[in-house]
Amino acid sequence: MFHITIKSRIVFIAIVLICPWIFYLIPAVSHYLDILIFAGIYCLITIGLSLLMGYAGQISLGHAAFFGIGAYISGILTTKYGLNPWVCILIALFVSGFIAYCIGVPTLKLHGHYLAMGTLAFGIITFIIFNEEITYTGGPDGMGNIKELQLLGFPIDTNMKYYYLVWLTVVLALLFSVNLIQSRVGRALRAIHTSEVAASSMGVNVAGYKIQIFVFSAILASISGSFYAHYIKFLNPTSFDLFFSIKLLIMIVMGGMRSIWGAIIGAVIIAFLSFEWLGAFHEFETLAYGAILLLVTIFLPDGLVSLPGKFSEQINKYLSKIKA
Amino acid sequence: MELILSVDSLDVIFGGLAALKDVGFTIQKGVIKSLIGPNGAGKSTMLNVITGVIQSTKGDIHFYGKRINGLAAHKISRLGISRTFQHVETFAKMSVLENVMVGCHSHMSANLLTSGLSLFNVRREEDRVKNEALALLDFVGLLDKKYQEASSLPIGEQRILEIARALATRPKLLCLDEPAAGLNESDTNQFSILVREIKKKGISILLIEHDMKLVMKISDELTVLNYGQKIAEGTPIEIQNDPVVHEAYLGG
Amino acid sequence: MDSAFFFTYFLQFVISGITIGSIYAMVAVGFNIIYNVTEIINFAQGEFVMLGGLIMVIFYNKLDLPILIAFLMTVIVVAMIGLLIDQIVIKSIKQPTVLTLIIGTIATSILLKGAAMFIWGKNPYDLPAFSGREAINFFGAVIQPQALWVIGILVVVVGLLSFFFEKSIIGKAMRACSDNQDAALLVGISVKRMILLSFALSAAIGAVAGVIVTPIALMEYDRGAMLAVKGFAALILGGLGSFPGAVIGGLLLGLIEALVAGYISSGYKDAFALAVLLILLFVRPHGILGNPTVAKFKKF
Amino acid sequence: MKKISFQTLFILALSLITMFSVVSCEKKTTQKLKIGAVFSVTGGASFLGDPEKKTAEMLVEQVNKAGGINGVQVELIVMDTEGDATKTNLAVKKLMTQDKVLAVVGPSTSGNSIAVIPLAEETMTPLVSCAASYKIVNNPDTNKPYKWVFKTPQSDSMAVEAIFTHLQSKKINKIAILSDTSGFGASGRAELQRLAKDYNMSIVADETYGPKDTDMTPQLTKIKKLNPQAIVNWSIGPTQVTVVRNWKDLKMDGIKFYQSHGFGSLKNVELAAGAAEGVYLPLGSVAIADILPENHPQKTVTRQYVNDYNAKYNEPLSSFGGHAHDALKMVFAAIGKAGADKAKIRDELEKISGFVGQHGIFNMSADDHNGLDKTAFNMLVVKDGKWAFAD
Repeated sequence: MFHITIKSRIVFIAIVLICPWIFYLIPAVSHYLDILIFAGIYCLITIGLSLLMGYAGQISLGHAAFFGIGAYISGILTTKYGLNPWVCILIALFVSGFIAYCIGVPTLKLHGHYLAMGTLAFGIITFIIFNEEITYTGGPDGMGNIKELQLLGFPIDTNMKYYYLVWLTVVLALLFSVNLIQSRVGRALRAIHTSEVAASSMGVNVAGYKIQIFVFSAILASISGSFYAHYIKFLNPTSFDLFFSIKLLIMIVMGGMRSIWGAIIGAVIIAFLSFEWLGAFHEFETLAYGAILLLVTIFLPDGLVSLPGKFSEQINKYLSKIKA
Repeated sequence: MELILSVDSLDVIFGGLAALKDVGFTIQKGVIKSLIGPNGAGKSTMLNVITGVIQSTKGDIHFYGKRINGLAAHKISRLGISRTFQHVETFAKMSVLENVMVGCHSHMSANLLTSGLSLFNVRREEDRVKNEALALLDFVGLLDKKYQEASSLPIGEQRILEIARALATRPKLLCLDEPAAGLNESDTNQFSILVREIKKKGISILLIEHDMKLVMKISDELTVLNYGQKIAEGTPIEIQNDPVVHEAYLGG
Repeated sequence: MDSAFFFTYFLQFVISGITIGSIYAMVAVGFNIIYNVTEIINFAQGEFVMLGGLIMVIFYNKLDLPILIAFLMTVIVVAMIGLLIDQIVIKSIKQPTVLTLIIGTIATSILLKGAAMFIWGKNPYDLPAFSGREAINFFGAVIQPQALWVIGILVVVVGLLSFFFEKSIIGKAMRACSDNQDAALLVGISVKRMILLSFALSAAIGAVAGVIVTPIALMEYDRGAMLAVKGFAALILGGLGSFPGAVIGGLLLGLIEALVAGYISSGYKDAFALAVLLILLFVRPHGILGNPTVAKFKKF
Repeated sequence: MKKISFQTLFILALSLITMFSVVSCEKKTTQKLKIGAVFSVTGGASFLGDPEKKTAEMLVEQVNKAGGINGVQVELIVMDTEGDATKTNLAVKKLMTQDKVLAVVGPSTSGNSIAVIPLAEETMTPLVSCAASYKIVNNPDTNKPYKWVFKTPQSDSMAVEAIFTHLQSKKINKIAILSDTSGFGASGRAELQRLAKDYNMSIVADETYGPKDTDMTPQLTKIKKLNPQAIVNWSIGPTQVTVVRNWKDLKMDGIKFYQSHGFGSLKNVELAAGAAEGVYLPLGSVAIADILPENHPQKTVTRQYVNDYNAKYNEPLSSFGGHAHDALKMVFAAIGKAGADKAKIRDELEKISGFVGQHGIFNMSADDHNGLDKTAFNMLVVKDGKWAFAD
């Protein structure tokens, strides 16, 4: 599962390129493009989280904070100070990375449930700051009037353009991560996941790698936040609360923790579930969401990404039965 | 003979209890040194202190003249001390090959950025390390299982894999923590051949083992611990004839 | 301002902090019971509190049962729900890693919340205070009688639990399960039954918390998540697995919130409390009374 | 045996998704007037969205039973935003671009409404928000309303002005503010701070609490220490009941207690278990249909709505439902005059005057896309567990 072939990368890129046109051509589902943009924004966070949690084995219940920091820095600096959005994305990325470093050094020394609580506390504190610093963030009412992105003088003003901006970034992040997993660093991360003692005895700087990957995932979340801000053009704190952190966790687990594809499948499926399909249940929506989540945890503990394997296993069993 | 490791009057205290008390010994280059003693004598603690997993309370450990007390485990590993574990700690969900490649970590240079971008020299380095790991797997006899998940190997082979992984760090001193536990007789024989092969490469070995037959067969020197203290030191024959050692093992 | 006044206000903040803290402590104690047997953090713990309050509303307000019977019925019903959760959810999770269990229990909590919204609607409900609403004067500060009930019941519950786990055979058996499941099996303890029991017990304690807190703060379908987060924070602050730790953690959290709200900034009170928690964890990575080796070797 | 690869499954899933959605979106053949509605039916702001949704569905049922608008049936497409900005954005975008509705009613909260202003402006679809903030109908760049956006609730500033006017009549000028940290509390707090100067109010304490907090004694104790003449509390949900109880427990009766219009359900008075006695609050007419004098212009409208609602849903009416009532009725009226043309509907909405709604009498204009003034609020006091006009 760790080996991601060249072929599958090409197929993925092809799907990313073609997908919007399918939806574009069918009017009944043309709004799926909008959902896919948000799904892509989530993918950027979950790819980083997948490296952190699935590969390095460090739980984080606070990544909504980095998403929020990216979004608010982009939002505030462009609207209140009129800076170039791309410069703001860079600033946001550095600030998020720096905060992740400062928080990560002490927090990543914690283990298990203590680490979960540490990151959770960081997430909630950040949320409270977004909520309280009304002069900058607009408080619970939020801030609007965020301008759209421009690339080389061309405004990114349609869904289609934004889709390609977001998803091509996802592709880059994915390729980067895939390379990473199959390298010295990736092996070190997975080694840390199984045994920190053994990894450090093999010369792996355990604390150093934990921080590095934490910072990297925070940077991805920050970029994602900036994209979110410029797409939705409005920010309020509830988009970055504890429940969003949990939603990210759900995406990772539902998609499949031990594979980077799982992060992408999880983000896309959860986006479609919560923005589109579950709406059909009306007041049963919360119930249905809980039920689906529970069923996946029980029957697909390795996430949706393990489904094709199980599927083909069953078919093979069936086929061999017929032959016999 | 060149002195590579010296332990001087080392104390390790856990919550008021002394696990090691005033222990000292040395290891020369190219020597197989065994650390023996009854259960709870402090052998594993000794090994954990040398490899940086546990911190000592007092005393010195010098490796090639450099004091290594208090250094982080990964730094000690980079200085050239590598180890295996009493309870196997292979990286369960990684392939046998990848396990050994983790061992090569210290003599690689790719970092998060260059790895992610998969630069040319990263890929070249990756190829080099892969060949090195394959050679090591060939050396220990696990080459045909290179793509299996480590956890799928029987325990004996996992112990061998740990040795290969430790060798991949290019150690000057290899610490083996009960490497023959759970091996049958023919495995044990193969293991002793392997240890001699490693010795031939000029790597010193610090061995903790309960199988006395094996210890006496392959060791050059022995140090005996009891209740955290050194009670005897010498060649296998000297130790076998030492009344104090007999007392410790039999007299309780 | 003269010192008598100062004292009165300080006392009022402390009383308020202890009241809030006792509720957090009750939730933390519930977390601990399951954790001590199974090493699972059951994130649906907050929903037990919510269910306790709302089911009591049915038995007491709607069916007009006598208060003690309604109370007992509520505790029994919620304990049954706890049993069901173990039987249906926890047992059927095939690869019980810490993360799948976290998600599993979060999913359960979402389910319970959804069901409660369907049954009780979105409005808050009230229960009458056990001994009236007339506030008691205490050195110039005031206490609601119900707050005394909360504190008293917390003391009784923690006392009983400590006795149960230290002295009774079943309690000892339950603890043995967490120390070493294989060994527990060897000496003939039914680990499965102990786990079942732990879920029932912790659900029951959640229900008690729900019943006693509703007269103070009302109860509605989506209160559970907040209580779970605060209870979890109290638990970690005090140290996983320790009952005195859970109580200390809960009270400390409540006191910090009340004092910060009173003297510094009410908007940042939760942030302050969590910052204190974080700083404490940096210094003591296993909480105030937690076991350091356990904290270190838990993996995901 | 060839294994089924990841890609095959991905493509399979993709085509399934597409098919599922094509099937689920069957084409409507009959021509209907489509109106969109986005409310926070669940989530933190469900106290707004739930009655609004019920009201909207009831009104559409009524108008269709009566033969529709100019003989054409109305189709209402309701979407739940859960109070989430992202979800609101997607829902409104879908309504405006894909379902091509004539107008959108909602969202329920100020934050969500501000979030979708750009969508209404881009797609040129009238949006009648059910949220209070004046920012919804005030473009900071031009200081005029956004072209396509209207709102029906009284601005928070009107509630604040009603309270401050009442305070002045009681010769009170030293007040303390309490609010929760939700959007509702925060915008009320902002208005209280902003308007205090105009009414010569000095704010001696400004305290907040979380929307799920269980005890506000510390905040109240701090206020007690500063000894103001009155407390103005702005919150929603169970906390506004708890805070009144704490006020009573601390024996702070000497300090007058003002609640926001969010307290405007007798259910809250009941939950306060006697503690709410003597609490003042501003309310729209709909909440007090029973005690309005017979000659009050809103008497008939409010009474009919309250009766219909109670009959249909068998639960007490929340005054927030009235915002959806006013919004939808105005949209109906505009469509009645303009037909199925979005631009004309917008023009008709802007021309509305003398429209008797649940929360006041609306007079829209190019400069005012709300159309209410502070007379839309009545000052009330809780007396014997019921509303009474405050003197």
